[in-house]
Amino acid sequence: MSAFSQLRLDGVSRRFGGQAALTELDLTIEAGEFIALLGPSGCGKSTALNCLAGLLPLTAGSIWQDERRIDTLPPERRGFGMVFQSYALFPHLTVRANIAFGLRMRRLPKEETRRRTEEAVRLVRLEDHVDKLPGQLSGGQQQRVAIARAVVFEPSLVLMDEPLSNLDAKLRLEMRTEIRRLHQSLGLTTVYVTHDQEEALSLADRLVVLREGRVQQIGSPRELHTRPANWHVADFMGYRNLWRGRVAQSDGARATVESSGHRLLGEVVGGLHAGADAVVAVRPEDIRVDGPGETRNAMSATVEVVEYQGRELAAEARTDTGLLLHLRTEQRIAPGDQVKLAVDPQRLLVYPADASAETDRLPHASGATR
Amino acid sequence: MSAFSQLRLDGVSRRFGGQAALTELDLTIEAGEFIALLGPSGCGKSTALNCLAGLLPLTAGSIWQDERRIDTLPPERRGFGMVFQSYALFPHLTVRANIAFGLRMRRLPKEETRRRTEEAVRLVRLEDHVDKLPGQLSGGQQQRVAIARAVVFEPSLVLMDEPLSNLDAKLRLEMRTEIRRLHQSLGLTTVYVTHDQEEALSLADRLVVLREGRVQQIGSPRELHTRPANWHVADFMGYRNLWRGRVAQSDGARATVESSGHRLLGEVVGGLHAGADAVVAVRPEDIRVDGPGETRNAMSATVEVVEYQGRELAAEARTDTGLLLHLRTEQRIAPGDQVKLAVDPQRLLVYPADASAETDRLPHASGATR
Amino acid sequence: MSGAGPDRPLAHWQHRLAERGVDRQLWLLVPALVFVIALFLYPFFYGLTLSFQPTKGGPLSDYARFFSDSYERGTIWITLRLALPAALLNVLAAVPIAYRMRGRFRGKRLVTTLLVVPITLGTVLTAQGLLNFLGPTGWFNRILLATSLVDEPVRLTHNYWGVFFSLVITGFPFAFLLVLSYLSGIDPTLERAAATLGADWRRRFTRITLPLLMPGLATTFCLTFVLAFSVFPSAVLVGNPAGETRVISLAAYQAAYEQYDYPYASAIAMIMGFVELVIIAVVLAARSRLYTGSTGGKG
Amino acid sequence: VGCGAPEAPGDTTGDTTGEVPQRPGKAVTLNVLDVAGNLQLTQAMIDEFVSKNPEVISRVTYSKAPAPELAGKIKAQQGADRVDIGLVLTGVDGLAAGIEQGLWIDVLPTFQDRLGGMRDYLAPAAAMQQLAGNAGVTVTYYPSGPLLEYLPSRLATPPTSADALLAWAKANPRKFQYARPANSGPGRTFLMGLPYILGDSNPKDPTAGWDKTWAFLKELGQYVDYYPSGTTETMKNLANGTAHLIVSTTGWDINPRVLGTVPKEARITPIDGFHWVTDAHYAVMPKGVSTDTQAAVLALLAFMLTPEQQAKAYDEGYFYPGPAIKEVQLSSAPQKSQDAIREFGRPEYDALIAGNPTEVPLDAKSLVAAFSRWDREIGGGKVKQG
Amino acid sequence: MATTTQAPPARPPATSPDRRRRIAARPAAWVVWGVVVFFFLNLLGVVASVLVSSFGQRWFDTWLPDGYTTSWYARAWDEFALLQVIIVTLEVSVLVVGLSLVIGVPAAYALARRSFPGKRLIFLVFLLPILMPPITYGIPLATVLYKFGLAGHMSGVVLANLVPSVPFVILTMTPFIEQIDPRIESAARMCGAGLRTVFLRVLTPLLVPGILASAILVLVRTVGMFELTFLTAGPDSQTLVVALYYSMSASGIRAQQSVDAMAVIYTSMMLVLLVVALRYVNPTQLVAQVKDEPEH
Ligand SMILES: Nc1ncnc2c1ncn2[C@@H]1O[C@H](COP(=O)(O)OP(=O)(O)OP(=O)(O)O)[C@@H](O)[C@H]1O
Ligand SMILES: Nc1ncnc2c1ncn2[C@@H]1O[C@H](COP(=O)(O)OP(=O)(O)OP(=O)(O)O)[C@@H](O)[C@H]1O
Ligand SMILES: NCCCCNCCCN
Ligand SMILES: [Mg+2]
Ligand SMILES: [Mg+2]
Repeated sequence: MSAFSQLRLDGVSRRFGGQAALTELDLTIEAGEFIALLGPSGCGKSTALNCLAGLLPLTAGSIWQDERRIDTLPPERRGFGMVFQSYALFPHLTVRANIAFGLRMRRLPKEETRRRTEEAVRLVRLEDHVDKLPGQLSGGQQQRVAIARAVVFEPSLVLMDEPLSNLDAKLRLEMRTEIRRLHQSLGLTTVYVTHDQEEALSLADRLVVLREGRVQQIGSPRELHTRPANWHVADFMGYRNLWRGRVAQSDGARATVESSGHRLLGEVVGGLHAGADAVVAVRPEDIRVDGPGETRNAMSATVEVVEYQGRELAAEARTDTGLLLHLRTEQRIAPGDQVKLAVDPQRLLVYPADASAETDRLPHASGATR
Repeated sequence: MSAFSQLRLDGVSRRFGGQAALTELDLTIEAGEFIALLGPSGCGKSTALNCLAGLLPLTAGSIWQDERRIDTLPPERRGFGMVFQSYALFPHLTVRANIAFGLRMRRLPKEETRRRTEEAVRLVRLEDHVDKLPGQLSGGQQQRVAIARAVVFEPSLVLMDEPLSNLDAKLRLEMRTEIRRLHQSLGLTTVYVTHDQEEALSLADRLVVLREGRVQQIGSPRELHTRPANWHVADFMGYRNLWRGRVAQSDGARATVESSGHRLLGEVVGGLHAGADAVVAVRPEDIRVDGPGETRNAMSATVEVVEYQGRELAAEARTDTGLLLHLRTEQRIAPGDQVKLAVDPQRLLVYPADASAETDRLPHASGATR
Repeated sequence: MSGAGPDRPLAHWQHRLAERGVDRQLWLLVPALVFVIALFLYPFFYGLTLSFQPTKGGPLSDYARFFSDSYERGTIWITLRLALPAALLNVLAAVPIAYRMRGRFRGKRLVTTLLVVPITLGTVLTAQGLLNFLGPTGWFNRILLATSLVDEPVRLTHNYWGVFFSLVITGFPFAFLLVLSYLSGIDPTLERAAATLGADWRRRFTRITLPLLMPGLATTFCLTFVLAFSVFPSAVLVGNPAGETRVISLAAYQAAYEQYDYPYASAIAMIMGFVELVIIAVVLAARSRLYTGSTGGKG
Repeated sequence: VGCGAPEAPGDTTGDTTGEVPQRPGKAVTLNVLDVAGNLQLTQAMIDEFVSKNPEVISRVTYSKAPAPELAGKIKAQQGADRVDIGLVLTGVDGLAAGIEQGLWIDVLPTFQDRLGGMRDYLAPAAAMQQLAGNAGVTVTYYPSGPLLEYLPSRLATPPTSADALLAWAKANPRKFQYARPANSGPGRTFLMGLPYILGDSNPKDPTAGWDKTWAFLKELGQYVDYYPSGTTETMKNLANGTAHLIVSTTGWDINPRVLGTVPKEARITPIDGFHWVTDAHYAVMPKGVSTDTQAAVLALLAFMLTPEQQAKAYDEGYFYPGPAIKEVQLSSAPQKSQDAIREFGRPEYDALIAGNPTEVPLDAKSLVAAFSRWDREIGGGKVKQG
Repeated sequence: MATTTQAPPARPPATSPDRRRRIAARPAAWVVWGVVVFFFLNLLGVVASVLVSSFGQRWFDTWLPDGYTTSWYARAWDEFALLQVIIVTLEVSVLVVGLSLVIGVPAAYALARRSFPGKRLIFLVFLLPILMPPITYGIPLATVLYKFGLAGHMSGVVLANLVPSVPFVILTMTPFIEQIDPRIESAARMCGAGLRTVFLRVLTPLLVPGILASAILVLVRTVGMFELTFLTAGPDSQTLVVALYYSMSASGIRAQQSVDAMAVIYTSMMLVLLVVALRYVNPTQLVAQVKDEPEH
């Protein structure tokens, strides 16, 4: 309904009984932005979205649309569109009527309702199914109805809760493009929940990473990808190789980390002084498989498992010091091969170890990877 | 319950009213195999699974477990486990009771039920949520309960309908490993529906690709990946670049295809003679961005769109002849750059054009990609 | 068995039946059917035959007697005039109240219980209470007189209204209980989805909740209507049984128990059942065109 | 109580048609069904018999039910050949219904000699016995009404003739009440008594002989607010002032005042020229009870028709006076009865009973016709008026 | 997790979601609650007037009775041997409710889930016993039951009362079952649950509100069913309603108060049954409780 120039979440929190599902979320969304909420299962993404939509009352904090406080408005007066994780299609209405629902509520002229509904149906490729009831659709078809229903009335803000999770790769890519196109051409503002980093990275202007109901990092896709703010975010963003070590040397920007025998150079994220406990994070695809001659920032290892994944191979290799590393490579390696594994210092991130139980569970160089 | 050495689907078909959802599925599953059913949304994957489970009566065909015909048995007498696409958790039971349900049905001793339930809870990382009701869980948590519930009683055959679609990448990878581990260590036979090719490729021993209710191809991951049986499967398997052309020369195994100006060499799949209509298929990641000097199997093009996707870039480039190509590269290119795009002949597949409406919608070299 | 021939095996006969909806689950109907057939159908056909064996005249003469006598025939209209509005009111009033009772709030259980409790009153207590309370010297009229709202007691008993009130008091909690329970089976997420699509509470109700509730409402209406249509003791006690509340069951009762003319009583009862059946058939026919599947709440 | 294996009810076993012995072969269990409120008067008699004759009746059970459904119940049992009700206590209505349907055993003349008390019936009780034909045995009797009842505080001088009643009702609209005759003893007594008061051509023929009565009732009806569905309601209305003048009977006059539901100071007045339309309760045996039970019931009835037992029928004025046979003095009634009658009874009743003729009520068919006509023309007439 | 945070004072507190809801729906709620309160006040008057009267010695044209007594209850208690009658009533109603659910719910399930040839006819067969007044079939039914030695004691009363109760359960339960997602059942069957177990472990808990509602309604109808009970009862198996109807409409003299007392006894007994039922199960319980709006 009312367009806006800024949407501000101010300390938004939500508890369920004793359990905090979302804690003090501060976030300012500019009109036209595409924000992705990212985080592990159960971290509070859907909760945040529901609070924004007005479906869950806040237990603390406020939400402002420009100068207007909106967290006291009921959902229908906020004029946001939403795609539910569970679809929440109206079981008694056909696909067409489900999609047209939002337009009907806005009392658009019949003709326009019809036209825009047809358009949305085409958008989600459901031309052959318009007269079916939701119960007669496949999972992916249902999800597409939910998407069409949420965007067809061109709401000022669209909230999407894992809208593509049940679609196949091809369709997901196509729908992704459509969502991005819609977002731009209709001038929507979008908040998008996904568990798929690639989706988040490719769609969003800014990413918000949550963990246990708290914001870990807000930033552009590139920032998130290359510079996760702490090792948990790194873990989530695909830095599958994580291990503990001790800082041998540090100049503030780069540090050498020692862990049972290896000394590896990497980029420091957060403050670290020599002697401190550190966590090292490396993506599988950033580990190069080099010839046995290579020594700079390298470890020798034995390939243990190789999995075929199309052009690339996913492999696991154990270093001589017992550390299990995940890697991806186009080289044809086989279990039992002796390899040198090297990492560019810019690709090896060094974080201060925090005092969490999870940190304790990370391997020291001599231990099994989780 | 009863283990078996072979499960045979013989012309299994299912219609809904007038519409065929699954047509004549023939498939023999060996004990211990991991089969993935793959295909676009609405192609009949869930239908096939439901027929196998006994939840949908067949409209034709039969299912045999060794020499025993089982398509007439009710689901509970088949002894299969199943993960539903919509979770279908028991809303009135806690997580623990949901998971223990199958064990209770088998009247296992209390102690064993408890132990195996705890184990399954740990497996899906829900230790903190065992006493919640499904309505109190996030989407991903619900999905994990569904998985645990289906495997906890170690059924002879496990059917999984997109069991990981609501999990984040990290958890999905972990669960994938767990599913594979379970499959092997418990000696399960698994039929797995997914829309995620990578998941299918990495998990399954054999893939079954469906399209509009019909089997398109059955084969190993490598076969599917490198040699899709027809251009539709190629399309689905990630060959995003598809265009039509005419065979200029062919020796049966290799062919040169001409389409408005370009002549490209590729591998023939299916029979093709010179002069025939053909469809060319290339994966985005198989297009190399070369210096302007390269000429073998190459096209010159202008970069139009570049999308950041972690280490790689996803880009779209338009050839001089107007063909829009998707590619992925690690090279830093930017919109407007002039590039040469080359494809190895082994990576360029040439299919006979079938007479479908979809074929007509493919671009000729001079046309917009779909 | 059709078995696996050399060609494509046909679907098993069980599947062919299953496709038409016939499978072993239909055995579940058997106990109830056996029960009804054994204990109801025979007695019922006995009554039906009896109605065609009048004490005098041809097989249909008791029916003819009923319809040719305006005093008797009129009971159909009298009964409908009571039962239809009462059943409608009960169902319609139950809906908004039950709708209010969703969600959670303090005291909900108490209010629910209070609303359901009148179900225990029974016709006799209700009738006695109405006579005592609404009667000319009852508290209701006393209050009206004391506050000078009227200068003569209002006649609320021994007429149409007395019976109507009694039908509401005994029928409402019944309807409420059913509607409330049916309502609790509808997934609240659906209404929330409608809210995000811009539907205010009114349209959420009319477009989503109500259609999903309709099948339940239809059933509730049928049951309340049947109860109201067979109203008997209260029509005698708080109504005017010789006049404006001479309902059809009273006519049947008098035939059976005052005139001991069982065939005629059976004929009247058959007519009574037929009228009900017509109304219910209309409602159920409408119901069968409604959506009656899962409403999400429990799945 | 299990519902699995049915324990055979006492009476279904044994011979039902043969010779009825003087005493049952072995003591029986007797199930008594009361549809007339008669047990109020006779339960003490039955109990006494059972305690004195355990070898005849070992156990007795009582059930009570409204009269109209009685016939159906007996029919159901007889249809199945399992009659377990040994004795029914009923008013004229239930008796007649059963006679018409052929439900009752003919006690007379077969067992006349076993029931010596029947020879001592009061004259009007003997007339009531005629009504029962051979099926029933009169156990209690009362002259009934019609009488008018009023509270002197509200109505100083009641009308005492039919015309005066009409005039009074006209002057005091909605203050005169009687209950729907089909549901009310006083109501039907009033209906059946009017032809005598008005001098109708044939008081026994409501269809052709009651012209004055119907005309009177119709006119009276204009001033009647509504016809309650039971006598209790008219009594309540009298007590609370909604009605000032109602129709009553001897029993309905005394007993409610004993109970306190009508003020003690209420008075009655007869209407000039009235005849008592008498009433009685009967004992009947359904066909199909065993000969042993028949024997036991006959012994019991003989016992109940002795003067000592009949004295219990005075009760608290419920069916005043109550005894069906001659020479039963109040002084031999239980003390409680004597006290109640002494306080709430009316000395004038002796004279009224002695000084006015008694009439038996209409036979069942005529009564149904009268009710039906009353319902249509008098009761139903109210609707059209508004 | 980190230490608990306290909201800084500058943060505006969340408005009470409670109030928000009320504002949104104020006029409608107002009307609804107003009507409810008015209904209750009158209902209270209706009930209280009977209750007061049943304890009243004499109550003529006044606000309250002249004096109070419990003698009406004592009389009723003795006259009808009410202890025995109440026990029988309880036994009959529990049996009828239990059996009609056991027989009716499975049939309702089949009718809700399947469409098969002849369904309409079967539906009609189940509808008729509810439509037809017991006058039509009561006497022949009782005859049949007597013939097989079933009437005359409790089994007859129970069987006769089941005739309208079973269809009643079927009719009320069908919509409830329709509401439940069939996939839940599929899931149970995939876990190895046979139909019986699906019923006991999965459907029954989900159907609790419906089962409770229809159980209560069957209970009310059974306790109040005069004809069929009377026709099939023996001397030891009369239920309260027979006594109540007798006290209300038998010929003979009966104080208004004693009818009131009987009515109060009748109602109290039903109330006890209802309250016991409600104690164990909440009719409004949402199975997917937490999908419901959270408690504020
Ligand atoms: N009950 C039904 N009535 C009518 N059509 C149905 C019914 N169930 C499924 N279909 C149709 O059958 C086709 C196959 O459905 P199915 O659920 O097997 O798809 P799927 O491959 O699992 O898709 P997805 O990946 O989207 O879940 C779809 O086109 C669907 O619309
Ligand atoms: N109604 C509720 N009662 C109690 N706890 C709840 C409730 N709803 C959610 N939670 C809990 O709050 C946490 C956050 O849930 P939320 O649905 O926001 O997760 P999510 O980030 O969307 O996860 P997913 O990716 O798995 O959908 C979870 O741990 C969940 O168990
Ligand atoms: N006057 C006898 C009253 C008997 C009550 N019958 C009740 C019928 C209810 N349908
Ligand atoms: Mg979620
Ligand atoms: Mg599916």
